[in-house]
Amino acid sequence: MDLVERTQAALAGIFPESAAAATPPAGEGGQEAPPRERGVLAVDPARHGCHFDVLCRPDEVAAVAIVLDREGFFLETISGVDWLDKGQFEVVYDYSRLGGEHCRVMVHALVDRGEPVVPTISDVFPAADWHERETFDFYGIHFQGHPHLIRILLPEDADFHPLRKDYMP
Amino acid sequence: METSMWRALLYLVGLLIFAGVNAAWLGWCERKGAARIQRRIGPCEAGFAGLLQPLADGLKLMSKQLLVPQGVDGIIFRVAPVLAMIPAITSMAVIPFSENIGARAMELSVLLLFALASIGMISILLGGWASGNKYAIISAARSVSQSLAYEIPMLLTVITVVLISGSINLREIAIDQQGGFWHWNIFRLKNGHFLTMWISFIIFFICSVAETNRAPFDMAEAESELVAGFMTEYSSMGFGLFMMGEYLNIVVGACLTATLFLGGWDCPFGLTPGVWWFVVKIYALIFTFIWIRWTYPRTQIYRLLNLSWKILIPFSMANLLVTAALIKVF
Amino acid sequence: MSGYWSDIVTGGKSLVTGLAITAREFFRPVVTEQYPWEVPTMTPLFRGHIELIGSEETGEPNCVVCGMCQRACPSGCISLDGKKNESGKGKALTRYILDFTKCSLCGSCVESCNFNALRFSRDYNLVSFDKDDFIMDLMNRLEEQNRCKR
Amino acid sequence: MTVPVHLRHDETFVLNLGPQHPATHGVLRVKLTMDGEYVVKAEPVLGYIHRMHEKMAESGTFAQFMPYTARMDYLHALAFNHGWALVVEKAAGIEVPERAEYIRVITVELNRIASHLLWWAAFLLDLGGFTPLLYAFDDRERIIDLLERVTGSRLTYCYLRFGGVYNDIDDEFITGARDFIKRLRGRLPRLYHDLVTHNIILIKRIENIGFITSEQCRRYGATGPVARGSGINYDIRKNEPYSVYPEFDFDVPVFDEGDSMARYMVRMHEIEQSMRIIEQALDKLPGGPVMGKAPKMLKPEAGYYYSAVETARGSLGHRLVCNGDKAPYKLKLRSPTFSNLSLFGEVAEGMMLADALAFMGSLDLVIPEIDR
Repeated sequence: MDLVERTQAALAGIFPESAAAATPPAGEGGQEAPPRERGVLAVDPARHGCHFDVLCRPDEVAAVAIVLDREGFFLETISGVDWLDKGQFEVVYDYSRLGGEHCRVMVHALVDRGEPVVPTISDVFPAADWHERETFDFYGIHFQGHPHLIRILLPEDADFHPLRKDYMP
Repeated sequence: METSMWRALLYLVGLLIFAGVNAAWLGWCERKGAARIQRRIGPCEAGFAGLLQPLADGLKLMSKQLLVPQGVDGIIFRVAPVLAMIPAITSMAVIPFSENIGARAMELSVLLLFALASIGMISILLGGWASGNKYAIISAARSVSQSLAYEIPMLLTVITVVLISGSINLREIAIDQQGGFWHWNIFRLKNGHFLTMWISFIIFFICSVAETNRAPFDMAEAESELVAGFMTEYSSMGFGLFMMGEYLNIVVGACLTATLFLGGWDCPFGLTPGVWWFVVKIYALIFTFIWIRWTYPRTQIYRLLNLSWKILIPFSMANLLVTAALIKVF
Repeated sequence: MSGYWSDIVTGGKSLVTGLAITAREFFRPVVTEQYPWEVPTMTPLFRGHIELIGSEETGEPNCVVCGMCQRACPSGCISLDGKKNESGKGKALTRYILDFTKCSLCGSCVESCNFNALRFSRDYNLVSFDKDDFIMDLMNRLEEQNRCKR
Repeated sequence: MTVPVHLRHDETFVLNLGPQHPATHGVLRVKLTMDGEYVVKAEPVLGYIHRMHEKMAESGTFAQFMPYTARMDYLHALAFNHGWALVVEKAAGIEVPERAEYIRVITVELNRIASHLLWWAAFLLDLGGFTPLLYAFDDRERIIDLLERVTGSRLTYCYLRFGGVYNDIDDEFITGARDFIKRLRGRLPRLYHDLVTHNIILIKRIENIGFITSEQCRRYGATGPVARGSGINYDIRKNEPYSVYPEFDFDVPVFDEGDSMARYMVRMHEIEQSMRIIEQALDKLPGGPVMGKAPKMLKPEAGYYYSAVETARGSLGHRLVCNGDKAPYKLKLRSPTFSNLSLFGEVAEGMMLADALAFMGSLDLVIPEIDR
């Protein structure tokens, strides 16, 4: 079983109820598609740059991270997205493999804009420590369980989150 | 009484001029030398070939404010740079420049020189300590351990020279080496001392590089780790005095090496001994100091101590034993 | 113990090699240029700040005030104004201000220009104590260049 | 050299390394808790040159962000140009002519050599050797002169365009590049290696200093020469080929030791490999246009796009989120040294100050890229 299949199987294990449904044609990972069920979606890496697009609930983020950690992935980055008109924040995790077979996985979760709380994965990947601090810094998303969630790039006395779409300097 | 008074005054003025010129223009030499090694031109704007650069630098330093930061130990902070200069100038008094030129031919001149050299280390310790700066304190601590480690092999190698010459008077050590390079301590043919003395020379030279805090052993200054080490808080001529003290220490180190190992004022071919040979030797040695500094990266403090305790001290001890044996045998 | 001796031997050799290399470099010619006395040749593509191109005959700017450069600029350092031509066709430039303090010399403005109205100047000696000196009126500059040409 | 924990004392002091410090190459600040000369805890404090490039990207068009990319990693600016061009071309489906791809590879690799040379110089400066700095600058200056011929700027290039490059290369550039490679091939062993790499002081200084295991690399997401120095064979140019890299024959230098010397050797070998790539690219350089068809105003389809390139410091990722507008809805830059530096705290623990700084130098930090 090659890596891509193995990864898909491992990820599908987290979403038992939607595992069977999550195989629409590749290349449909856009957010304009009708609201998607959470689950694993295989996308065209040549177009979107990753093999799997995993949408999950915020509380499943850590579970996905543990699975990917077991499969030998590393965390590339964490980014926040502010969907102002939907009233939601999105946290996007990018995973990749260090050497060997190549596979990229994008994991994203939507949280309510009013109360943005996502569990931390810094206990799984220490790399997430700084990336989560950065996302907190720019979006004000709280990563529950983070050991040291303070501002990283902005001055410690800043009282704004500049990448929120409603932030006006 | 009358003549000795004039003599003392003459030597005082002469030595001060010698020290001042060296302290100023060695900086120029260093910058030019470094520039040529790095294929640059170096100072070239102030005067012909930038020769007036030291004056310009001096003027600049003097026109700056002598900043004494809050919380420093005021007296020690001010005394330290002076303490860096004075021993270096004082030790020049016992250096025999030629058979007849030399302020004072003391019987114990080698001993005096090493006593004064240790004061140089104390100036770094005091300057670093008084600054109340963490970098400066680390630098002070480093400089003490470095000095301790390197004075031992240095003195051990000097003992070999003293054994051969049978004197601890620099002038007599030099006179003992007259008559061509095969009489110099480093190549001494008599009694087969050339077998060990070149090792002594190398050890002594490494130690004098370390003693003068020059790269690759500039642990106390270490600009990429400790900013400027003990000099971090010094501005204006406080800094200037430390720099001048450093150059004067180099001059003293070179004079000592030339006298102990390279026959002092002796001509290599046994022809025309004189002060000019001494000058040629010390400047060749000083150039080597500069050359080494601009060739190697800096070493690490524990590597430096390892080098001393694990390589230099065993070697110099073995050397001492062999030299003593050679003297006994022949 | 063998490491001890080989360290001393190979280490000593490497140190001597290093000294030999710096000694070799010591006697080779310098590679630096003494800037104010020697000026390096400038590449044809050198990007200075932008300037207006005047037409060959009249010396009037080629600019038709389309505003493409203004829109292309990532840092918003170009501001320009124009008025209707007397002939009623097209527009003539009346004001072209470059705020060089914001310019990042990316050249997007020159690239976006379809009317051969902008180019890079070859000034590199830009020094001033006053920030306002770098808010340049390019119309004035063009007039001055025209005067010099005459 | 590390000391066992039980040998340390209770009295510690805090040493502020930076933001103004000769060894941090910019405005990085590291809060060091020291016990004498031993580092007990190291905590990098970032953000002193933070400029919020991600917000700038959102507030302009796609093309308007191109000049800013070069301001992040000013040492390997063309790779940042390349990364941004790649992700936007991927999103908007723009084709790039073959000649432009070759020119991109040639200039990016030249820039990579320049970056490694400058790292070498700065690393030696960290270790207190000043002369190598100027030898490396001599060579680097020649690269910059070459790149200035085609790009028009010397450091912060804005050379790549969506669908091609800004300017074609000429014969003078090609002969210049060949001459330069010939020159550097001669100088690498006789000057760089003989003067520095084989020098016993340097070897003793960086060997066995700053061990990073491959597992640490994975957990912290370290890439580039840092990962390759820890035995991880990971180079995006090979593992996830982009542009025309698959057409060239080059090796990925991997060293298993994981110490600072391994990272040093990886970079020195990468210079050689980059020269090989450039030579092959110059030999195979096809004709044709350097600019393909690209719409003036880009409006990529809504969606998530990710693209990675290999810069001199590791994997640079762009996470682009589009909503069909003419501006990026969200751009996240995954800068390589941000992740590489996050290792520092864990690895530097127990080191001596000078070793910690040598280790930091071996990570090849470019602060504007960390802070973005």
